[in-house]
Amino acid sequence: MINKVVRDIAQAMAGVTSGASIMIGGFGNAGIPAALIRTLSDNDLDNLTLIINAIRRVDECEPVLFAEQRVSHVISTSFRGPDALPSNFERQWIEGRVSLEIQPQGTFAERIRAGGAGIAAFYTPTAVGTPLVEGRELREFDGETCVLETALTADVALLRAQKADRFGNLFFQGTQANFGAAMATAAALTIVEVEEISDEPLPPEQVHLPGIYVQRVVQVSR
Amino acid sequence: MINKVVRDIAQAMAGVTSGASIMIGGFGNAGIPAALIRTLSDNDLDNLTLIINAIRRVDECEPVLFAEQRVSHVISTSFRGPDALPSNFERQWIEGRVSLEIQPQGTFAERIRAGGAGIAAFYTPTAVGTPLVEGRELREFDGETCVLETALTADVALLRAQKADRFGNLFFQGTQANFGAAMATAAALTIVEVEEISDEPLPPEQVHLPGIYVQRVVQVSR
Amino acid sequence: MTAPLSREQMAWRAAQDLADGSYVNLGLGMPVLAANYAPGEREIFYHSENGILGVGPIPEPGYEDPELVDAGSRMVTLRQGAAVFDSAASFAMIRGGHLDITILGAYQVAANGDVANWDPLTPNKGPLIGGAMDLAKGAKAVHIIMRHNTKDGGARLVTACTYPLTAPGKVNRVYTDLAVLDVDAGRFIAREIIPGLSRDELEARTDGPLIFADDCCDLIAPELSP
Amino acid sequence: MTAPLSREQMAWRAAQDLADGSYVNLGLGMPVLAANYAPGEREIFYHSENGILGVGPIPEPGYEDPELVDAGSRMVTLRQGAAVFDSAASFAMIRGGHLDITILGAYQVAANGDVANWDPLTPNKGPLIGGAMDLAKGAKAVHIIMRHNTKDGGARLVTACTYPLTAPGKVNRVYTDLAVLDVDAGRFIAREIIPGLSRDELEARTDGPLIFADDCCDLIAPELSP
Repeated sequence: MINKVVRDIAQAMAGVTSGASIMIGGFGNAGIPAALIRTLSDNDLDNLTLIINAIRRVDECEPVLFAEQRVSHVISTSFRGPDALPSNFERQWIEGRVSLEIQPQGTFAERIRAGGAGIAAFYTPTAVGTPLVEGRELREFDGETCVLETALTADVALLRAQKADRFGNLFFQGTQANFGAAMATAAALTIVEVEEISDEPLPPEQVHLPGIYVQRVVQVSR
Repeated sequence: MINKVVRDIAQAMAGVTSGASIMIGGFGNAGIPAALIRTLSDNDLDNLTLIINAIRRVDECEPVLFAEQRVSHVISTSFRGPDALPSNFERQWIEGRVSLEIQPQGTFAERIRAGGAGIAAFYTPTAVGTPLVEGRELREFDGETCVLETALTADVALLRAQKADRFGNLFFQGTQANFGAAMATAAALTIVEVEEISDEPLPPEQVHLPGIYVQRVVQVSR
Repeated sequence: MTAPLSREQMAWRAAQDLADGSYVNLGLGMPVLAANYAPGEREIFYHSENGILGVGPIPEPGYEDPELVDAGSRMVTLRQGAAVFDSAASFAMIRGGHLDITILGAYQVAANGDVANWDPLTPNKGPLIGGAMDLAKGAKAVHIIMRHNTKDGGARLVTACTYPLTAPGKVNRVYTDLAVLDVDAGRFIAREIIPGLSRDELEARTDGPLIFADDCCDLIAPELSP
Repeated sequence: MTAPLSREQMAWRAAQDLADGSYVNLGLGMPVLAANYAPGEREIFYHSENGILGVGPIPEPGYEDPELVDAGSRMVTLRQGAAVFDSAASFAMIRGGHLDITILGAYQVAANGDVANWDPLTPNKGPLIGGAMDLAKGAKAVHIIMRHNTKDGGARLVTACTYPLTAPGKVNRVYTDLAVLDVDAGRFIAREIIPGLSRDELEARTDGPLIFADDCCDLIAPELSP
């Protein structure tokens, strides 16, 4: 019998170790796995690589994560916080304590999708002609210059969904799917915090992400 | 006001001309736009390129299409019919009257998806080590040899869905989505035959393919 | 001279060019205001790159859903006929050339259509790329809303961008507080100018080839409250 | 000697190796029969490459839906917890390495794990690739069901495939009408043989390095009606 529902967050995060590459879903407040993010500090992890669309969300959820220098590398698309003063993350970046790879959002999403879909690399026209592709491999297709981008995978994906069943099937509310849906496909261990565990299997029309992509589900009330 | 619903099949197929490249959805009987396929002969089109997963479905829907040599090129994944005797299509292929490009189903689907997604080309490990990649461009990523595949687009996509609204939003029943969903994104003109036109806009949870990918919808009863 | 257009008036003017039935992505800041000013009889599907096609109005108090937000992280609603999807699908839609127009803010637009809008070159502040490069590259038309000049009077319509590019050669039209200009064949073509602003002055405030359309007319926007 | 296994018995044997909780794609022909024989207490999600994860049983008469079919174009149902998606998503799942096992039919399997199953090399008949290359390449484990020999007694377990390959070096296990064999390190390793068939005879009917597992035992399947 399949049961991907785990008892608590500690069980959900078991086996996530220092040095792990961790994808984190979320856009704005939608789909941010805030409870799971907070556990990264509790568990005394360090040397982490975080792959997340807006890195400042991590600072907002768990500022101590950067304050304690638990993160060594970041892949992201949005960097600046709205505040005049730099965030914890920005300070560490300025001081050279964390390295940063910054990408267009669509390229970021597509690299993750490729990672989950067994596509090793792809050519995209986005960012060609900008400083982001300096020194990168370019190639023309049908008169359009494109840049080669490789797939992005990770050890762990953390996401948030509204509802799950014991098969790991996920139902996303509103715009919760965002980056998390692709991240779940690209990580070896996908951990999902949900508002609600459905006792009944989700009906097919409610399955936005099939359980094959999910290893653990934990209920977390906000 | 947006209204993508057209009166009849003639209006739906207006502007599809000889020499067109035409993607056709369907897998088994699910999602086969049989009424639209039949129109290809009625409209006296020729020199067509057909892009379809199982070419023999066309032979089953409209054998006259090959009998009258209206098709000059086929891109497909499944070729043989179940019968001992060759189909109309097979006879033309044997006689060298129609050219054939045959691909693994996943590569076929991914090339179409790339065509709709603005990805010019991608590297896939599928078919490496088989005769299909002879003479093709190979490249190693992380120790895995991959073959370069380019995006596939078309002038026209023909598909079938259960339900549509005036915005062109589609609801697929069962496994109707199959190749048609990606084809709709990869064609300049997407024409959909549907069982039912919904007077009300489809609710978001029923929109399997957003209307942005659909130009014309026509109701066809089987 | 009429006062330069306000933020709302620039957004209003940009909104008048959104056709009935079009699919439109509005960037953060002034662009997103345009949704308030499109003529009401037009059906427009606003795309939000975090996964909405058919963004509706801001919800009434008490009806907000924190899990339904737009690309500016504002809680929104869905219009009738809307669809929701994940980010990979959303950027496939953008990059695949399916959106009719994106309206973006910018630091600079060059006469060859280059646009720069992501790196403010502020010391100790990192870049904010987001989805702008995908939008500028992927949309069928790129419209820009920005003030005609910097705070210290420098040009933003330039011969060549000095800020890092978002996309080369993609801008079709610019809405500023002084004028509406098309970008074509290496020139800015003024289509509308605020009443009382001389062509000489517009030229002085523009750094790059500028010509005036034969039918160049007054740029007049209604009074709008912020 | 016990009679060679029937089609159903080969499928039954293959089904016994499908673990509880596994995600499995069954190819056309004998493989798809395996779904009938997996031990009932195991929860197995059968994937169909046209867009189902969680194929259920064939529907009762009167409950067929012609728009819900499996990769063999048979009308099917959905099991509880099933999901439905389009072909691009389905092959992303396959190619991305998410399926635990695919069971395929084949013309030939080589001792190095190569498999050939798509081109019968029949004159005047075209190829039928379908999804086999994606499945053979993408699944975590590739199991093959096929008769041990051709109709005229030729070997199908071979040193090197003479038919065009479906995928190189991917086969983990082969179920034939005579034996169950693992494919490892360039050899066939017999794990089970039908009672009464001598090792010499199995070797004679196999063209390729063949060894016998220390615990090689009898291959016994229940009587099954076609």
